[in-house]
Amino acid sequence: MLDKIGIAKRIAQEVQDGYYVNLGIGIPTLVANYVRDGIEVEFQSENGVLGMGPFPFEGEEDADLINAGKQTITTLPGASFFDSSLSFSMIRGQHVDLTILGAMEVSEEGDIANWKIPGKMVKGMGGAMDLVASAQNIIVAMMHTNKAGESKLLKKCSLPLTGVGCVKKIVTNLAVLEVTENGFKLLERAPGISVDEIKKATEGHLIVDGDIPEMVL
Amino acid sequence: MLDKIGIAKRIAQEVQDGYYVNLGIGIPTLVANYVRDGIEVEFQSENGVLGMGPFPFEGEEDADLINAGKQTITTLPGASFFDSSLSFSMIRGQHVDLTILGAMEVSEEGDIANWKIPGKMVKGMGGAMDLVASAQNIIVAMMHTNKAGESKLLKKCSLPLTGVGCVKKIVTNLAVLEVTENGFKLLERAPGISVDEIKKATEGHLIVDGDIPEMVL
Amino acid sequence: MINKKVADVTEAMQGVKDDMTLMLGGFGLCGIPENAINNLVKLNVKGLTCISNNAGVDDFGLGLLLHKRQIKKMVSSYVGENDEFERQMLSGELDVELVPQGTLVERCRAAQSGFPAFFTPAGYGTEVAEGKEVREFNGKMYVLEKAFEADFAFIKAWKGDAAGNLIFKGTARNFNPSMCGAAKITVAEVEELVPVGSLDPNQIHIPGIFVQRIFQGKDYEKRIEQLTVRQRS
Amino acid sequence: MINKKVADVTEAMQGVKDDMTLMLGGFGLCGIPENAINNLVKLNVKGLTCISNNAGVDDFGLGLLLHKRQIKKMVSSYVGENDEFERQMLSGELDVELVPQGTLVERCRAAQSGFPAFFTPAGYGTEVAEGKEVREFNGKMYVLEKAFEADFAFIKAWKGDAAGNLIFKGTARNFNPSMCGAAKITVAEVEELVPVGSLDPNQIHIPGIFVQRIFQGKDYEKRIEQLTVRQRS
Repeated sequence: MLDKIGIAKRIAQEVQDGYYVNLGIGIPTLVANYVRDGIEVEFQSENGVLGMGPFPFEGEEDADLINAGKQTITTLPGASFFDSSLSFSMIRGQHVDLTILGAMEVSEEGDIANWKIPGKMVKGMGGAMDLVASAQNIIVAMMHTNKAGESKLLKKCSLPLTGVGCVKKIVTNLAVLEVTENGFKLLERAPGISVDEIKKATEGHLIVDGDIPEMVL
Repeated sequence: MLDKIGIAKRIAQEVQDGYYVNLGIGIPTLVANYVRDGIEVEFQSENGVLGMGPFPFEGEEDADLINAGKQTITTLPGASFFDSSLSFSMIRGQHVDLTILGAMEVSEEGDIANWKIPGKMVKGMGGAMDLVASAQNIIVAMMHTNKAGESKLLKKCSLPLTGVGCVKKIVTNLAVLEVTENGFKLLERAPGISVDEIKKATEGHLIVDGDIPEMVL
Repeated sequence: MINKKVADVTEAMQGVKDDMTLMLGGFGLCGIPENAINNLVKLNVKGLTCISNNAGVDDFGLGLLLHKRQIKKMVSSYVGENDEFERQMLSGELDVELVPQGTLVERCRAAQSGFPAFFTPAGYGTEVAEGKEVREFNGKMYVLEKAFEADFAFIKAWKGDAAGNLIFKGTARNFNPSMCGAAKITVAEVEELVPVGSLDPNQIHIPGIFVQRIFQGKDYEKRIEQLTVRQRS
Repeated sequence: MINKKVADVTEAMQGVKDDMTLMLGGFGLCGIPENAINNLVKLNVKGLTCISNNAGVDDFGLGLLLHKRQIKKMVSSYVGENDEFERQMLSGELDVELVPQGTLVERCRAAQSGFPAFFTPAGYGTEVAEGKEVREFNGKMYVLEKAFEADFAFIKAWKGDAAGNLIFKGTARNFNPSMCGAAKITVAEVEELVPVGSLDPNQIHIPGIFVQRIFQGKDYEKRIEQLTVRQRS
């Protein structure tokens, strides 16, 4: 079973040379740390920066320089700042190549819910609705089940949607799955996890086609 | 009867303190020269400059610094450059206070035609359609009649329109007129011009209400 | 040069009244108009509708107005990190319109730019699209969204001049530029009011035509919401 | 940093073919991509649809392509000052779509920004609105206009770096920024290609994400269309 860092490491393998990448809050933010050497990638944050670098050294933080998670950041050579309007031009105009974000639920049709639990919790959608409605390449990073042990990979989402039919790939603590026309196609198992364990943890239709390799981190 | 400079001088009287003004090609461009001292006015040109100054001294022209008439210009302190998109945000968003432009025809309902004579001449509308559809304060600068002596102030425009119901005021070589719900209301006569002469030169409905003063330049 | 300079925040806030709709720049606590917000608290205007990406935190930014119950309605994209905001919303004390972030900024820009409405893909198939026109273009579904209408826009910039020209800094730019000119009156506060003519005309982010009042702000706290650092190795 | 630098105009133009739709920046002769245009003449590609505010003058800019009959259709706002353009249009040799200038740039920006369509007041009640949806918002009439689709955008900037970041100069900015990223491939030529990291991130007009190829342009003529001067008194 993967921990959060394991999920981030596995997703980092999906990042290709020349990609502009938008990372959501939480596990997705960790992905930046594990992108392989030798490829050129730029990170975009929807609050208005392209070319984000690592967090600043203590004492070098700048209140005017944060990411969408409100964390202090730095920039790399070639970076640029811009307003929210142009930032969403990048996103909506499909100039960002890969979006990685968290989710509360994903359906077998690629619907995603991650902003509201009616009557209980409302975070708001932030930029997520624009991202999922626009991106051609969306990877969800999440735990396979919630704290109550219930599957987060469902036939239908029970929570208010963030977007419909948009998720392409999911990396959880148990597996890597592709969203296909026929449901969740199992691509890889997490180390030490069996196909049966994944089946049990998946409420939506799971497609298991031949031998499922264990992921290599 | 006014010449082009006279028309420009009379229109300059309409320019108020604190106005942002867009000047069309031709007579309107001349208006900048006659704005009275002591008021603050900024000239916008839709190709992307606010705070235009006079033409440059010979040898100081810059190919990267022109107005919408493609003339070399200078800028004044407080000027700014911007792209065409933001330029039309100023225009369409009604941030420009006054638009002055030329016309081939104006109708008594405030329609204007100034970009095309079918089969004969096409200049294109440039920014004029955006300007007339957006501006709340439009003054037309033109000769009262065309070269054939025919009125340019009509019941209906015969040429393809640039905008409908948008012209508020017209300054010609013969008169100052306001476009009202009931037609062209005569406000002022050019020096030495009689009301009868204006009537003869005006095909559209002319409202003559009481004594019409001669304009003071 | 048309002079937009006013003496201070008090003069800048002239005309702000109960039940008005306000736009406020900033993302989280970054680039928020601190002087204007603190003055709204002082003025104690009530029944406000605030269009702002976030509502500050419990004890800073718009959170201060929430605590004093000055806000009737928030139009925002994100509630997280503000317990009082979430509490008032869930309890129904506060009316909240949640808008996708890209739609939020574009509804500001539409108001700034004279566009009444535009089609965007964000929110299609979700609660956000309920009651709105949807339409297909080139095989993809879009939602018709409308321009905002607001009485005042409160903007924070880094540098500005008396002509109203503005330059923003880093990610403190965010929503501020698109809110300029998107309300009847735009009030800009700046960290540094510089002499007219000292800003490079080529490097101005927002020309003064979009700004009605500008003043030199004071006592900026510029609080950091999530201080995140790495260790020197 | 993702490298967008190509060796020269020849490499930058790879993939340009007959019958393509091209966007070209510039207003009059100001800020036009001279290197790209001259190379289009040399390549002798035919049947082009060109989206550009103007079509140059008879012997410079896009006028060169008009003379060689390389252009099938122009999408522009203004024809004046180009006799050959007007002649070909009136004779029917050239297909011309005249678009209001503000609509022209917004149709570019819509393509850049992922908006399929927007409502604008320009052209309501005129030929321009014929066959298009019109609608009333708040008592005013608007026309529904659609985003452009183009294969290449050719852009001219003042300074740029290998990351594709661009800074424009003066009124040579005009249509260039809104065309970046509005076509499948955006090619930027710059007067000065500077080292990555030497441009202030706060002063970049167009971030490199909107640019696929960038090269150092050569031999800029930067012709002035209407030299207008005043006398020293």
